Amino acid sequence: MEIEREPLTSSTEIENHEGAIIEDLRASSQNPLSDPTEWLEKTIERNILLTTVDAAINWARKTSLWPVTAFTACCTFEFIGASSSRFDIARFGMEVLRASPRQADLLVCGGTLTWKMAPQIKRLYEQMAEPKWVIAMGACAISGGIFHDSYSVVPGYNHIVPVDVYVPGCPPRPETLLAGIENLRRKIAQNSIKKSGTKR
Amino acid sequence: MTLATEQFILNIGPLHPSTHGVFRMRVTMDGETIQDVEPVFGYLHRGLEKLCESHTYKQNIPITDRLDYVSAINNNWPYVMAVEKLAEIQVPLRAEYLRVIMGELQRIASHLLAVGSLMNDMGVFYTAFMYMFREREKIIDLLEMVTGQRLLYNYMRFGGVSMDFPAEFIPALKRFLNIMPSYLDEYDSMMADNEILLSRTKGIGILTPEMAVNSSASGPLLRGSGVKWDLRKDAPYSVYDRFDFDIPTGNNGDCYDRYRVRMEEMRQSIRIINQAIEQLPSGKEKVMVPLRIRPPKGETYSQIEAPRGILGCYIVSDGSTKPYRCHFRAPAFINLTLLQELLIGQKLADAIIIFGSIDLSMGEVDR
Amino acid sequence: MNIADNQELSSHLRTHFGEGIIVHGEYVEITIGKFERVAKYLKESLGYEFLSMITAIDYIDYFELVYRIEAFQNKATVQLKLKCEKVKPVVPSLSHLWYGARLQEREVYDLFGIEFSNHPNLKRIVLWEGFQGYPLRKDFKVKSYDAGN
Amino acid sequence: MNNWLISLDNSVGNFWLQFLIMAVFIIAFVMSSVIMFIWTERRVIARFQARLGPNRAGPFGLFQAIADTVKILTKEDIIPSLADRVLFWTAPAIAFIPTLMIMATIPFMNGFQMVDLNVGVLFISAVSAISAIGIFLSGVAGNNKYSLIGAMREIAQLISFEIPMVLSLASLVIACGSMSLTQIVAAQNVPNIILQPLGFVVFMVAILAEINRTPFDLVEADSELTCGFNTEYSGMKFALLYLTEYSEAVVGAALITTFFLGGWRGPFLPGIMWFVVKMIASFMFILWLRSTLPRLRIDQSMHLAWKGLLPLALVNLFVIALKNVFFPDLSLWISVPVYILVSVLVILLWAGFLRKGRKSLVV
Repeated sequence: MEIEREPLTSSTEIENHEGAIIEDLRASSQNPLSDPTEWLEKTIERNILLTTVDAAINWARKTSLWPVTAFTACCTFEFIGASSSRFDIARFGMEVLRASPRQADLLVCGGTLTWKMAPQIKRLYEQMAEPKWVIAMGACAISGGIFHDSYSVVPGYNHIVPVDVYVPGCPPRPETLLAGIENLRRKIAQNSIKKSGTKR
Repeated sequence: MTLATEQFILNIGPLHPSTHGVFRMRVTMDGETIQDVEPVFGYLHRGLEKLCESHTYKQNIPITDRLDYVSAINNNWPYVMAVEKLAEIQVPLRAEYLRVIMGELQRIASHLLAVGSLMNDMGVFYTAFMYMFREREKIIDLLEMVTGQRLLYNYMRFGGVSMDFPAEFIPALKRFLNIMPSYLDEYDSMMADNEILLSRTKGIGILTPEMAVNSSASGPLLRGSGVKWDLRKDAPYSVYDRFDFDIPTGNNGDCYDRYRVRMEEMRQSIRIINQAIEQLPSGKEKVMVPLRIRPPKGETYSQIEAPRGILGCYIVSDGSTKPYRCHFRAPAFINLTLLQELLIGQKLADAIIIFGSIDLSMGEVDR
Repeated sequence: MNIADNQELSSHLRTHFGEGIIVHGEYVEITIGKFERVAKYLKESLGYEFLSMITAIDYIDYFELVYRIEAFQNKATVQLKLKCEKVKPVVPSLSHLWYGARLQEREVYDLFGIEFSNHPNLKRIVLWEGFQGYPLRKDFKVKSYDAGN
Repeated sequence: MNNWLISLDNSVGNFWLQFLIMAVFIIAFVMSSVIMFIWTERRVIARFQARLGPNRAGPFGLFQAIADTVKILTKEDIIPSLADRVLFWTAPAIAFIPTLMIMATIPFMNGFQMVDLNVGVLFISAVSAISAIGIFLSGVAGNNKYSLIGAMREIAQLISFEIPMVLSLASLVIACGSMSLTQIVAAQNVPNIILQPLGFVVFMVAILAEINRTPFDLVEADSELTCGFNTEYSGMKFALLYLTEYSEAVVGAALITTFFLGGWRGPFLPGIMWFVVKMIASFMFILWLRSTLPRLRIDQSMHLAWKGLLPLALVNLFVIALKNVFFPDLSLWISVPVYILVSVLVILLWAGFLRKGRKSLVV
């Protein structure tokens, strides 16, 4: 199907168009989305045939998690601290920082999310290829932190994208982030390709 | 003859690997050269100044930490100095020295990050960045020894600082100050005469001194173009007039000079800290001040030389426990007025380098 | 020509521009009519070439703009004040004198709603186009914490 | 083992058998060396940056590359709605197949080679251009502005570095009289890097630009163009492009070994072992450059190609031709030091000229 897109030329036209997108996203996402829980009920009716295949694919997905970073504020430098020489997340195979969301499968979002930034994060999440997970890093990402009551701040990323793992702290220490990643890896290990289409 | 090429609009968007945060430039390009730049701010606008109006004076200190989160201690300084000037609080001498030492340590860490990410934009695949971050981790260990935090310290209070140095801090600081100059020489030898780095930064993004002053740039951007203006020397606050150090300035204001100014400033900061350690007086590290301080009615402005430029804080108080108005003069925000002036006519690859050499942190730009 | 303190400066300005200039402590208050000419005089002949800061305050019945301009040679700074009414605030823009005033004036317009006449591109800088109201005004109530304290 | 292969050669039926065996060997060789190179790259670059590379997936992180491939293959395969569908499908294939075709002509051991083309050099330089076109198409097909810029840079860089590469190979062909790779390897009882240092420098820089490795990785410049040409690819097609990036590095390393480091010839070890050792050595050199050098701008890299490498390649060609015509039987002890001296002199002279023209390099 062909999307006809009228050419937006003048910058005021573009800004009004973007302002409208921000306004209706703000109106539509007042309450948080539910966290994905499909990996919970899967532990009950395991399909014997697929256990080894599940284990193999989950091991592969777990060991090579490629993050795309959606960082806005201070947590950027704690994630960079975590991926630098001292707390090296490359040991877990996460060091390939793919700047393009198509190839990434983990969205690490940290820092204060403002309403003007929300449509960008939503589009980034939708561009990512399917088995994808989200880590909300830092107090601002979980609930808006000390800026939660400001007029332009989204109280938490889960209003915009379903979040898998919350990493507390403002900013969280690199060790906390590594613990969060370890939790995510345990969560991935319980996925099954039988119902691999996650109900987002 | 010129080819009839069609221009196209490219979004160097909020989530770009080298925009140092969420900053968006709507760039109209003709092939690789940039015809027009339209910066879009506000992706990290947390309404910080409105927030300051609804919190008491002491609650605002952690909020100022989040302003320029790369050098968090320097953000508290102007806010705390302004309230002290309003409420006439006398800061003990030892507290001033503690503030100078921590402020200068934070300046080295911030410059390390600025130069490291400039190397990243140039394509050195994270190697220079990792080595600079290794040094920054050493400084963060020192700061954590005093404040217990890694990035946002909430260190300064009205009338002094929150915690004195623990016993093992000064020896650790001395060890760090001995090895740091050798690391800086190592970076210089690796990068300063690297042929590709020279050809990528020399003569690119030239900023004339008149234009720099006229567009109220400050910090390494201003000193890179040869204007010798540093608040620590020209309008000395706290105890800076007791140290002798010199102000590095570039001569033709291109990206290479800004790189040299930042490297040189790190060496000067080491000199300052060494002198501060020798002259460190004994005494209390802070004066007891009531928790819900009520400064008298009035307004003050105080400013310091933050790593990115002149960071000022303008407070209006109406005698209540909450500031009536609290405005921060953010150097990175004002340095960005030069964006069109510097980027138009450059190639895309150069624009990324020039943008990296301006060195901004978005918390300060959008407040 | 270095003018040490405000008293001397304001008397010097008064001789040039008549009585539209009052001094409050460190601040020199100027009426809107004479503001542009005083600013141009300060920049050209008195050598104040570094515009350090522009900000505004909402004193319930009027807006007040604060300018802080510095001269590098003689290390002198002047802090100007300018009152404008709440209903239709229009203030002369200084962006043709100092290039650095552009973004700061746009920010004051965005957060206070104070118009700047003949500013190159006066539009919202930090908030998005569809945002109703001007946040830093005292009458802009934010639901949670204003009710709280 | 190889004489058994040679004995098979004569009868027609056995030709197809030998062809099949070699095809399987080449694909296995390329795939396994790509997997090994991915692991080596991530570990060695981590070592350069004073940190540990991946070490959680198996002993020393050996299964990291396997985990990467399995994960990419099981990911969702997105085709952007405005992308050019047919081109989007075929571009990665066009980019990958030429690298296998080049490997077909490279002699791994004495007689152990897919096909001994007597126009080997010509074939290689022709086919290497096709993979660049594949990368260009993948950049254009994705309908993404960043990949479009990456694609344009790829073509500009390919054209400007093709001629110095071919000229440096031409001087090789003159030196050993035939274009077939087995003859070139046979003629190298002294590796060509010593006989023709200037040719080696030109060829090395040109190969770096062909396989888009630093300092010429403008196509996939992740600080400017997010991911360059493979921004829009995901899943299986991205796996192919990721494979192309590394198989080009394998092919580049293989070409350097066969032309300049003496191919599979070496004192004690069997031929194939020498070939692999030399290939890894040249790949390490490429990794060393990747983690330490910044990136050139596109006009600087083209300026280097036309004004820097081309004259050096011509001088190299001239000197080799001169040596072959006037004193063909000059003993090595004289010709090698003289030629090294001449090439060092020419490089310094030319670099000085380019540096003096620094303004031209910058503008």
